[in-house]
Amino acid sequence: MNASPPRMGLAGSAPSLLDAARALLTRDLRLLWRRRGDALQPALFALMVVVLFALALGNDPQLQAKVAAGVLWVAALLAGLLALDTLFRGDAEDGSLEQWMLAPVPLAWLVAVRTFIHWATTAWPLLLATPFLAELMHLPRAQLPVLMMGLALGTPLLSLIGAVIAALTVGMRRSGILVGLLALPLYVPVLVFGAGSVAASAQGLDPVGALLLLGAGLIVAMVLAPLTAAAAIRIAVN
Amino acid sequence: MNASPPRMGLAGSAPSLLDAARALLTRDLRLLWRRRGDALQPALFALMVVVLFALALGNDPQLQAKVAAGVLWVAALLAGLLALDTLFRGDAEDGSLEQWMLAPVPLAWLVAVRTFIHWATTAWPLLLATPFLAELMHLPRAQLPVLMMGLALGTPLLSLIGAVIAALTVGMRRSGILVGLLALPLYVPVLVFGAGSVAASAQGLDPVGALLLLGAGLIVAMVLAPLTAAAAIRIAVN
Amino acid sequence: MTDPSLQAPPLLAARGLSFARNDEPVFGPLDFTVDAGEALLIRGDNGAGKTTLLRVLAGLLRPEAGRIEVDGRGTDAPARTRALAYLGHLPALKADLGALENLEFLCGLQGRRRGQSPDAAMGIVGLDGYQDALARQLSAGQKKRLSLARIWLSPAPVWLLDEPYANLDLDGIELVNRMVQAHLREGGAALVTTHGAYAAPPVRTRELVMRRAA
Amino acid sequence: MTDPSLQAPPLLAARGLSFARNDEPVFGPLDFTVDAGEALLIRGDNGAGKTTLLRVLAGLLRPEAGRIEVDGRGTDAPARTRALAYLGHLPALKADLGALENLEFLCGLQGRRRGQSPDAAMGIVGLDGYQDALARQLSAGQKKRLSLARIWLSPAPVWLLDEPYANLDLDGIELVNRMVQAHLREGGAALVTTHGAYAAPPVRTRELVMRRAA
Amino acid sequence: MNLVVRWFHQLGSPPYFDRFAARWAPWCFGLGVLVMLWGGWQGLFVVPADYQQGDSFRILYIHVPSAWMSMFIFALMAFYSAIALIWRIKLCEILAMACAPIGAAFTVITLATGSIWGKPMWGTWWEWDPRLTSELILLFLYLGVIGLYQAIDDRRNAARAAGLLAIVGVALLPVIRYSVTWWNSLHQGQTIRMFGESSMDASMIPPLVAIVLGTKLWFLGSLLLRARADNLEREAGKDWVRQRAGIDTAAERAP
Ligand code: HEM
Ligand SMILES: Nc1ncnc2c1ncn2[C@@H]1O[C@H](COP(=O)(O)OP(=O)(O)OP(=O)(O)O)[C@@H](O)[C@H]1O
Ligand SMILES: Nc1ncnc2c1ncn2[C@@H]1O[C@H](COP(=O)(O)OP(=O)(O)OP(=O)(O)O)[C@@H](O)[C@H]1O
Ligand SMILES: [Mg+2]
Ligand SMILES: [Mg+2]
Repeated sequence: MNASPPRMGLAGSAPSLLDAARALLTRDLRLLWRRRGDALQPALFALMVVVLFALALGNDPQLQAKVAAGVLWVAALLAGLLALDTLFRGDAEDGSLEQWMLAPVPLAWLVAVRTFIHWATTAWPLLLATPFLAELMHLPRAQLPVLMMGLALGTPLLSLIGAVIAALTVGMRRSGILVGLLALPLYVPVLVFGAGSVAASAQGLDPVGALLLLGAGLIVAMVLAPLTAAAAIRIAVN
Repeated sequence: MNASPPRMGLAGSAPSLLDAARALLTRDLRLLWRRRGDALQPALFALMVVVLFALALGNDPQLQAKVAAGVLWVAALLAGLLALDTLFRGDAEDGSLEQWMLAPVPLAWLVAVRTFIHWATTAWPLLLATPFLAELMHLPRAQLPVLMMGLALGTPLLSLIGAVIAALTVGMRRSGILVGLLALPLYVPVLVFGAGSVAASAQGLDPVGALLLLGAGLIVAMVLAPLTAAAAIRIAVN
Repeated sequence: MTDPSLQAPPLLAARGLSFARNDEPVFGPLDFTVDAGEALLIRGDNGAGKTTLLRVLAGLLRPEAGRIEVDGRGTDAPARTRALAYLGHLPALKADLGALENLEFLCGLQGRRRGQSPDAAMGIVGLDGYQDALARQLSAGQKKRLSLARIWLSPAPVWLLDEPYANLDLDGIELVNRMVQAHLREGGAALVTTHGAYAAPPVRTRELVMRRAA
Repeated sequence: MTDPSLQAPPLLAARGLSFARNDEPVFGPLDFTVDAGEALLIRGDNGAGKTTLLRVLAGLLRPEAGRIEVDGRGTDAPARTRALAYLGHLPALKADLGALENLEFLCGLQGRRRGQSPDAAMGIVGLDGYQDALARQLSAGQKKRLSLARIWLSPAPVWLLDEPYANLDLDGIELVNRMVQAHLREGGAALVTTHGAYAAPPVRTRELVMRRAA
Repeated sequence: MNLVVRWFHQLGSPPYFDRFAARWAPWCFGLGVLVMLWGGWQGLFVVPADYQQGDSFRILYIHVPSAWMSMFIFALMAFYSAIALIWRIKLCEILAMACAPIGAAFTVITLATGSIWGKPMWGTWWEWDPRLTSELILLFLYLGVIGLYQAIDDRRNAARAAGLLAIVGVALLPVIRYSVTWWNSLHQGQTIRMFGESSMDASMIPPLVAIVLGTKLWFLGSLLLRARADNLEREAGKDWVRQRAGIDTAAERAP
């Protein structure tokens, strides 16, 4: 038997930041592949909202063209909101989140990686579907690039803000609609600038200002949101 | 010791249909009272959707008045959709649903009672809030009664249809958006007749036909939906 | 002591019962009977199919072949519900209701054994003083005890207990044994899965050893 | 055998550690030390606070007062993570991933003990042949074994095991004992909660008996 | 900052705070009501009618002070929450959470009086104007904070989580304040200055100052009372609470 056994850090290696990120990425991609259909759900949901609207408004292409950008933004926002529940809840329920907190890498880093993956898997299909949805709603073609730019900048911002809210509510068994209630007020500025940029371009004004504001918001959120979300998770898991 | 012990139905009484319904009602009201705020959430969510739309459409009262009925119907529908997840999922996760299946009363009866309670607690606050939301969207006052009638007939129908979908997906761990995807196509007819009745009255036509159709659908669903949902639960729990 | 099984059909019987998942057999054709006043101890390694068997008997899963008889009559799952009480891995407790409120609801659902009340049952399982504690605030063992109180209140003659001893302290294990004993004395029967790490209750006992069907 | 505790500070020590929920004390001020090569058996009735203690030690809950020292140094929760591996009531398994895939992810997250691989660990815990089975398809005991494999792979010297024996068959109980023994031999330490129904592992053991602080 | 922390620490002993709140709350209420009564009387009956709006402008004396309070209280709530999160001072958690319902009430009053005023002024109850909308969103944030606080079981964790949300939500305050300058808005621009030159008739100002002061005092009173109630609830069962409630602890323990 070993007379003076090795102590602390016994035998083995702690993972680097990149190791942990790679592990998380592999896991999430595997899960995504296992439930391929799920990745399309936000896009499909947005499609459904658009269709519902088109039906509720009756067959009036001109009216539709007027409200198209707004409806598309709201649809994207609601789809993102619904997907929010899958951000941390599954991991909280099966105890994975506890292990995240106990891992030798910063929780904020894991949160950031997870949020990025979540955004990529839910928002990209939606972005791909946008031109098609825009066509359905008779959005004037000229406005499409602005809409796409706005969504490309806005959806990661929505995901980051959403991560904070999802983290705050992760300790609750059935958060239900509460997540929406907490997230939507914070989403409003994104919506205002996002939909505003399209409206501006529709009126022949310059949409760049609103888009720049979205970009600035995104940069700030990239720094602050993971830290805040990590703090929220530490509060919520108990 | 008893030489020939009593057998089967050992000692005690099975509950009657009314007993079981009363127990379920008491339980749900207690849970509701324990989390009072939750009852308002669907109404608040509908309000949020209305706010989002109003903002996304820009400040244009005339345009808003035109789309108001559609927005309100979509908002009610989405709020009902989100609330759907709480219909059976909680009971499935903690094993209550197993006990429902093993109770000496028909599962369909329990499902019907639960769906009714769920409808009452989620839709009534929403109905109460509707006049207020309509005012926010500048809906012409004359159309309000038709809208209210439509929602009063339509929301229980939505709940019943939703119960079937919720039952089908109850076996899945994270149904997330899937519920929405399955439910929305079935919701479409309700939306078409509901929003259609308001549109008809806006054009000075008679909305009664559409409302009668909603009523007929409601009666059919009241009979068939609980049976179907019960069958779906038996399939899903395994 | 006269043996009721000589005069009457067994309380619960499985005839050639088998179950398969995705066409893979989980347990082979099983034949066993459980008489009134008798316990059946189901043993087997992890993954042997004990939980699955109990769920099939309860009617939560549909058997692949064979039949389940209660009191000598083959019955379908809904008809069996009056005769069976099932304690599974899930506690069937609402996290936001108090312990007593949970019991009251479950009694409303499953009926109640004559002469028993939820409040008294809480005392029996050693949860006196926790009447108003929310279920979410109970420890693992306390939750198990609350589930045992539900079983105790059930009017059903046959108990299906899946690992009732897990998470319980020594006092709790003793409690389960006393409960089973009292239930059998009144003419009930119990099927208990266990890993054999615990003492079996001192009652008339049969054993069923399960092995993975591979 | 030289006693390392004579030359070095204890691997894990609690000094006046207490925890309260909503200002109600759950466990009183506790003082204990665990040396390398030593196991601490935490006993107590249902609801005594064993789980809570382990979660406080792991850093999942914040103590009300007192400090936790690792290797003689008081540390905050994040710094402690390198030294601790925690097995709780929740398995931390993704239901839709295969057993091996689950282990691989957890290794990426927590690091890996030198000379061990997820595949080999599956064999050690008796899950050979279940590499590709989805976690959701495992029985209660098989899930527990998979969690044990994770602990086995962790490079952390201190194991916090909450009811590791629950749901395991006799063979599984033996497995836990062998794992703990091997870990201690390499200079690790283990804190194990149990209800005393099982044989304690044959290693140098201290005991901590908890009582509800009322 | 250290001074503030030390003060909270000193005040933070639950029995001490209980006595403090019990002593000062009535004074705050009494003084607040007096000042508000004077301001209200002046505003409603003494100040001459507006040459444009007639008498309908008088609702300003409710609208403006409550609008200011709705924002001030949110900022204060975030401030308390930040202290509570950083230094883990329980009293600050209690104070922060006591702010929320009061602030929500003031927000509702602002929205209601604004709507009532809007009908004669703009011909509509509601318009999706930046300031109106942002004030509505402030109400949602308040409701979110309250909802989150109630949804979590452990009081301390609940207060921390809700406090975090309050801190995040502070970003909304400048939007409300400057929305009239950033966007073209229906709503009146910055017209009133408490100090310095105001673009409002000078005779209208003193009653407004009085009511603003009165609402502050009133708020302080109800903050103390709410915090005291929460404090007592959390400490229920402790000896000092039983003593204060007149329960003889020794006698109860004897048998
Ligand atoms: C629902 C509708 C309304 C809402 C939500 C609302 C909200 C607000 C808010 C938040 C403030 C405080 C702004 C600050 O301190 O920077 C404010 C101030 C004020 N509001 Fe309104 N308001 C509404 C309607 C009206 C109407 C109809 C009038 C009259 C035409 C009005 C006149 C004023 C005035 C004069 C001030 C003081 C402005 C200053 O700071 O100098 N408001 N309102
Ligand atoms: N939902 C499921 N889908 C597919 N296979 C399953 C499922 N549940 C269990 N199994 C498999 O069926 C077999 C029997 O499982 P069961 O849960 O009945 O075992 P058990 O005897 O109760 O084991 P334990 O003692 O570990 O609880 C196991 O091999 C398990 O992997
Ligand atoms: N989330 C919670 N909220 C409030 N009280 C809790 C919570 N979790 C546990 N408790 C209470 O704290 C006490 C200790 O619980 P804990 O889970 O630590 O007990 P334990 O010793 O692990 O018991 P067991 O052997 O039954 O697992 C119990 O009385 C329990 O009711
Ligand atoms: Mg099992
Ligand atoms: Mg425990």
